[in-house]
Amino acid sequence: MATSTTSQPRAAEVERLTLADRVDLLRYMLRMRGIEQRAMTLYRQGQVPGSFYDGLGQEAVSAGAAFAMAAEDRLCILHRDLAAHLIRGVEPERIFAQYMGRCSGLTEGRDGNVHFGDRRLGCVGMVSMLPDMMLVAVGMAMAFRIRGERRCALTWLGDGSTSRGDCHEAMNWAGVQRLPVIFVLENNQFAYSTPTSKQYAVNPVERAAGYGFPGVSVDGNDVEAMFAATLEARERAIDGGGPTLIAAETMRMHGHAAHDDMAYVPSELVDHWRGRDPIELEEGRLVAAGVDVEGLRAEVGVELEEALRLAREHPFPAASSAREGVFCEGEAQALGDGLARWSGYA
Amino acid sequence: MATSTTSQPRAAEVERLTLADRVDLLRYMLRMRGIEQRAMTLYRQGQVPGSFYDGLGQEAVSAGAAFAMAAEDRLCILHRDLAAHLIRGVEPERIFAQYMGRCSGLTEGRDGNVHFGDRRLGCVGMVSMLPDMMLVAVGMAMAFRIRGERRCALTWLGDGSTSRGDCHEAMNWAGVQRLPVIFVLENNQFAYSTPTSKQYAVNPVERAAGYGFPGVSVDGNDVEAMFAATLEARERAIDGGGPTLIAAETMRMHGHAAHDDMAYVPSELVDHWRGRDPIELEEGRLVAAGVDVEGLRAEVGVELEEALRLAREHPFPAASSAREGVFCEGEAQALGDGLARWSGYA
Amino acid sequence: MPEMTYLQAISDALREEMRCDERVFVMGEDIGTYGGAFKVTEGLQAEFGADRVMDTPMAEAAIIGAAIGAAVVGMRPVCEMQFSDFVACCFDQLVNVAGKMHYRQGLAVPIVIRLPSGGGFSGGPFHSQNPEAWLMHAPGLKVVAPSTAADAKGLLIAAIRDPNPVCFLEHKNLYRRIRGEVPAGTYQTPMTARVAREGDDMVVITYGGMVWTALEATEDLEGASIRVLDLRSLVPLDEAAILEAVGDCGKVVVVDEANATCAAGAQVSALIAEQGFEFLDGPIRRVATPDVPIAFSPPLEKALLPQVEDIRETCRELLAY
Amino acid sequence: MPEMTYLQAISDALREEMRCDERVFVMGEDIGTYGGAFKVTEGLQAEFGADRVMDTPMAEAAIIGAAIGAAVVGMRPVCEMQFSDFVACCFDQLVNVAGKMHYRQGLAVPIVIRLPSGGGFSGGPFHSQNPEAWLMHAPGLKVVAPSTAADAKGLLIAAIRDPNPVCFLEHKNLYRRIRGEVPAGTYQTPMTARVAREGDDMVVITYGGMVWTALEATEDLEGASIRVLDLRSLVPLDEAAILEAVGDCGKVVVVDEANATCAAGAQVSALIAEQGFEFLDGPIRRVATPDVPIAFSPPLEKALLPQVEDIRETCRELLAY
Ligand SMILES: Cc1ncc(C[n+]2csc(CCOP(=O)(O)OP(=O)(O)O)c2C)c(N)n1
Ligand SMILES: Cc1ncc(C[n+]2csc(CCOP(=O)(O)OP(=O)(O)O)c2C)c(N)n1
Ligand SMILES: [Mg+2]
Ligand SMILES: [Mg+2]
Repeated sequence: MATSTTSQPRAAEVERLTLADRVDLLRYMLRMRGIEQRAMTLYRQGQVPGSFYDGLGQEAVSAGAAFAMAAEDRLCILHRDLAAHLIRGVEPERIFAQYMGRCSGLTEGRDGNVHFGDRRLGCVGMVSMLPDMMLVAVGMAMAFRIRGERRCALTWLGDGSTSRGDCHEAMNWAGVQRLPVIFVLENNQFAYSTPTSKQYAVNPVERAAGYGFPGVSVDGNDVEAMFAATLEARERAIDGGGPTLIAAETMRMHGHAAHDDMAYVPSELVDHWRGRDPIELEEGRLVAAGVDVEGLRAEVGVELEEALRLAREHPFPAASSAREGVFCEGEAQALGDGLARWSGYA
Repeated sequence: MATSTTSQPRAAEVERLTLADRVDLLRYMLRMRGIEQRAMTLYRQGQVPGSFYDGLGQEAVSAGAAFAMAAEDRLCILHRDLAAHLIRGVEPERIFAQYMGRCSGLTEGRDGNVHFGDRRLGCVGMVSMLPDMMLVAVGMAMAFRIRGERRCALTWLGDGSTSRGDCHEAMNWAGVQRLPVIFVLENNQFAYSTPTSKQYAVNPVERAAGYGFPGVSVDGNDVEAMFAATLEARERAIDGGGPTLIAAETMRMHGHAAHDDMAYVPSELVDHWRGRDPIELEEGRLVAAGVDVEGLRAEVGVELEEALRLAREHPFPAASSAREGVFCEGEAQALGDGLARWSGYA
Repeated sequence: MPEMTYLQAISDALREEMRCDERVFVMGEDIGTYGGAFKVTEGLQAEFGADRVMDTPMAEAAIIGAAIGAAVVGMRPVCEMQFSDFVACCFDQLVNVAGKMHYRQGLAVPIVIRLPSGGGFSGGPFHSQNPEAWLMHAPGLKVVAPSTAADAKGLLIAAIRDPNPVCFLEHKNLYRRIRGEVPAGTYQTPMTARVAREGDDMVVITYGGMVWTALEATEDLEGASIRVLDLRSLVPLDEAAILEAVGDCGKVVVVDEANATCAAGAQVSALIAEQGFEFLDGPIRRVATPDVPIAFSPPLEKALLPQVEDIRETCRELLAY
Repeated sequence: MPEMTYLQAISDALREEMRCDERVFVMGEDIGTYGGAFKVTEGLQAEFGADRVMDTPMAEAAIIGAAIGAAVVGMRPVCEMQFSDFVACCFDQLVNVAGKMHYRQGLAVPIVIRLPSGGGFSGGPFHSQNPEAWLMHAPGLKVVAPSTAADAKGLLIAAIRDPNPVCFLEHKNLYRRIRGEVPAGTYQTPMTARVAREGDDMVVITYGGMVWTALEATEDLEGASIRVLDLRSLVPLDEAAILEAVGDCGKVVVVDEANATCAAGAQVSALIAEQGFEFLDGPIRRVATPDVPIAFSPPLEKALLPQVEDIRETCRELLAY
């Protein structure tokens, strides 16, 4: 019976990252943080309707995992995982527009904040009910298995979401049918205000064995470790080795949403994790490798300011369109392929 | 971390059974089988509306577990567990009436076959949706913990039911709050026509550890072993030691319901288990101990024939009562106490 | 044309669609080796194999969620709920994931959920329900409920070819009781209403199992000419056909087997009260199951489910109005 | 009498009941330390402790199932769904276990489920729903939906003391917007309708958040005398009050915020069309959200949810009928 193992960034996979790949990984994390910081300001300015959720401090989890996915793979991206959208090919401008409820946003104003996914890029947008998308990922993987395709599905879930029945039904089904699916458990220590101690008695990574597949613990703030663990899981999946549960240890550095001051979080905990910032960690490595990190930051800043400037100009959707599209009138279109950024796929 | 252990009928608990207790255990198994055999005939005669489910070959699971429960404990009894109702104090006559949809049945004709429980005897009748009652048992145990009472809740579930989300939500919640609840997993090898291999990749008894409490495998056809494992779990529960998952290995010796010829079950499997009949096993022990087993059988037979004769005479409920009782009009009455048969409670 | 039962017509639709479209597959509990609790899928696994006629774990949310996932990558899943009552166990996946997907992100979810529904055989509170109203109240789900063998086949084929999630209500009490001529090959029945019997003194509007009860009840009612409108589809609802019938007849009885409050019949009645008011020659009468769980014991169940006599009595009263 | 917001009135009811009945406890996600997503339970854990103000795992089915279990052994659980939309995740426990328990076995299930519901603040498709019709269609569940602060407190106390499962719909858009005088101590508001404004030319029948929209829309409508009937309770439904209003006014507009098909408004309309037909001086008009998920972007959401102007326009048309 497979039991959980802690995988440090394993030479094997990490060495398959070129310097350019590692610069890309940093770039996507910088874009994610830059977009969310600007969006938070927009929210405070009243430009973002509803609420606003971000993934500050968790950028490595989505960046590292999504970077290991191939164009033909399929993803259900969650609300702390903006980097995954960027890696699949979603432009920052459309993300700003999405937050602001403009017609050029990914859902054309129908859904809010992070509840989106670009179907042309192989992504199914999340629903609010967590972790419902795990079952959708299982279904995609089931289709791949039935058709004998060497592809896999990946989705994220939070520590709180492990308490829901859908999490169990998904893990069990994936295990019974040995499906090519990867579950990335994003353990950011809290579910809204609820600490993991009220969510489970045993770290859920231990449960993978009870479903018949490996559970792997990874440093969720180390983007290269996330890439390595995901690539390993993906290769096992497409070779018929079945699912993997990757438990990424990280920390939610903001409140649950913009309105939440997270007074319930002990400050030592925040201080501890502030010292382990995923972007600073990767920057340190790249500076050592001679990369002009300052230049990269500036580049991303310029790019995002321009994206935001353009997005601000996009119109709101027309009220007259509100009732359109409840049903599909034409042919059902399956998901398209996303971009595969890793040089190993080139 | 607790992991699953196989408990043979442990001297400690089994020796707490007097010979009279053991005769009682056999008596309840004989009554269960006798009632279900007669009910099956009634069904074939068209006297039992709807469908009919029985627990042939599984009598030891409910008899052994229920026998270890105290009067103040609370139970949710499932559809293969008729002996548990008898042990709590339900009279055979009312069970026959229940099957036949008569007004003197436990649900007064509102619900069918085994979907009943006598609230005055501390039992909540099961709903069809499986294993929903696990959550109800968790809630009862939660109330006991909040009120600081030394009582526990027990429910059964089938192997197929382990695939449902509610099973996970119940086990997880019970583990987090260390509740005094016992889950008896009745592994009778099939869920309707579905073998366990299509239900899970790993024996669910292994999962208990992932929820932070012990999982114990027991020979479900040995009524004394069932009693021992349950008594041990109960004592742990009321001492604040938390939940236990007892996995009883057994076999469903009839089809899923009366209409099912179970052609999908390999005959070797049936033959194997026929050689391990729980009633014959206990009879063997008692004969060796000098008990007049034939006399006991005869006694039970007479008793049941009389019960059936009386039940046949009970009227059907009046059509005029069909709309009554959807809502409770008076004071809500909590569950009452059941009978505690074990001499250790006397 | 071959004659077959309502049940055989459903099996036939599945077989035909699986033969002509390899994307179509069926999944559910005990539908493979065993052929399904009602034997609707009997023989299909032998012809199409275990992947296309898949025995699933006992997990309804997973069945719907997995179907959604398979659908968005190009498959055409047809799920069976062993009884329609179990739709409560996958309600979230159905209404929140499947139902809202296309509106939110333009992604179609071509899945079919087969729902063996209805009472009349002592199934009790958990095996007799008619859940259509819950589904009708969830935007993005189509809901159909055939009453004849030919419509059962044609509507199931239409549902499978529809790019949207379609809930297919098949009434258990019609499975073997109802036979009829069913065209061979594949054809689609439109999701519109059907006149089950012509008439112009009064119209009984219903669907599913109650169509037959209504026909029997109104067969010979003091010589009155009573139309029976079989809705066939509840979402979309054929409002034009309903209003036309009201215009022709003036008197309306709406019958459904579901619990009365907020039922499909309530929607039909509200529609008429708003848009057909001027045609009405009397109150819109309803016959439905009261808001009570469906009891098990025959006399109780009979007292709850609409009977021929209940409908006849209501029609008599309205005719006399 | 102290004046307080709708939200404070709900908190007050919980506090009063927990003080006078130790069997009462509240449970839900983030309701303890954090005081709830909307701060309804703020301060309660400090006063009553972590067992009586319990932070649960994120598991809605478990919340309802555990509440049922606690209730049948003598507790009085009050559950909070973080948003009413999540009721889809515990639908099975609610309709099949809680709703049918008393009918099946005479066992009462005194639980309350608090459901923060409704839209109007860009909550999007998963945080704006009004699920009452789903619950009304499930036998054995009571459903109440207060519109004023005083009724919110009185109905919540009545719900907690009711021996049955009661779904308590609290409209998020009223939480801080609506204030009013609220009696101190404990009192019960009857589960009957309330006349929010007298009038006899026409009646607008509604409940919850739409009561205020209806009052504003009909405040000054070419001097017409328009009654506004606030249902307050949907199960039981105050049919007598509805029919009385129809008898007095003759013209009826039914308004609800939920998606139109099979909504509470459809039931009210069907009831009137059957039992109040002779009082009607015109069609029964309905105003409701179309069968569309509630969109996020302000112009879309506004186009979907009933607005003051939509109601006013409908009333104008009907007055002119
Ligand atoms: C089924 C369900 N219940 C409640 C909520 C409300 N809610 C939104 S996010 C959240 C916390 C989720 O915690 P976790 O799964 O750890 O993800 P995180 O936000 O920490 O990344 C809750 C309770 C929800 N989205 N879905
Ligand atoms: C949620 C749910 N889905 C489907 C069913 C239909 N059904 C009734 S019993 C059964 C098999 C249950 O198998 P198991 O849990 O192993 O219990 P057993 O009958 O073998 O004791 C099924 C699928 C059900 N009762 N509940
Ligand atoms: Mg978290
Ligand atoms: Mg079994």
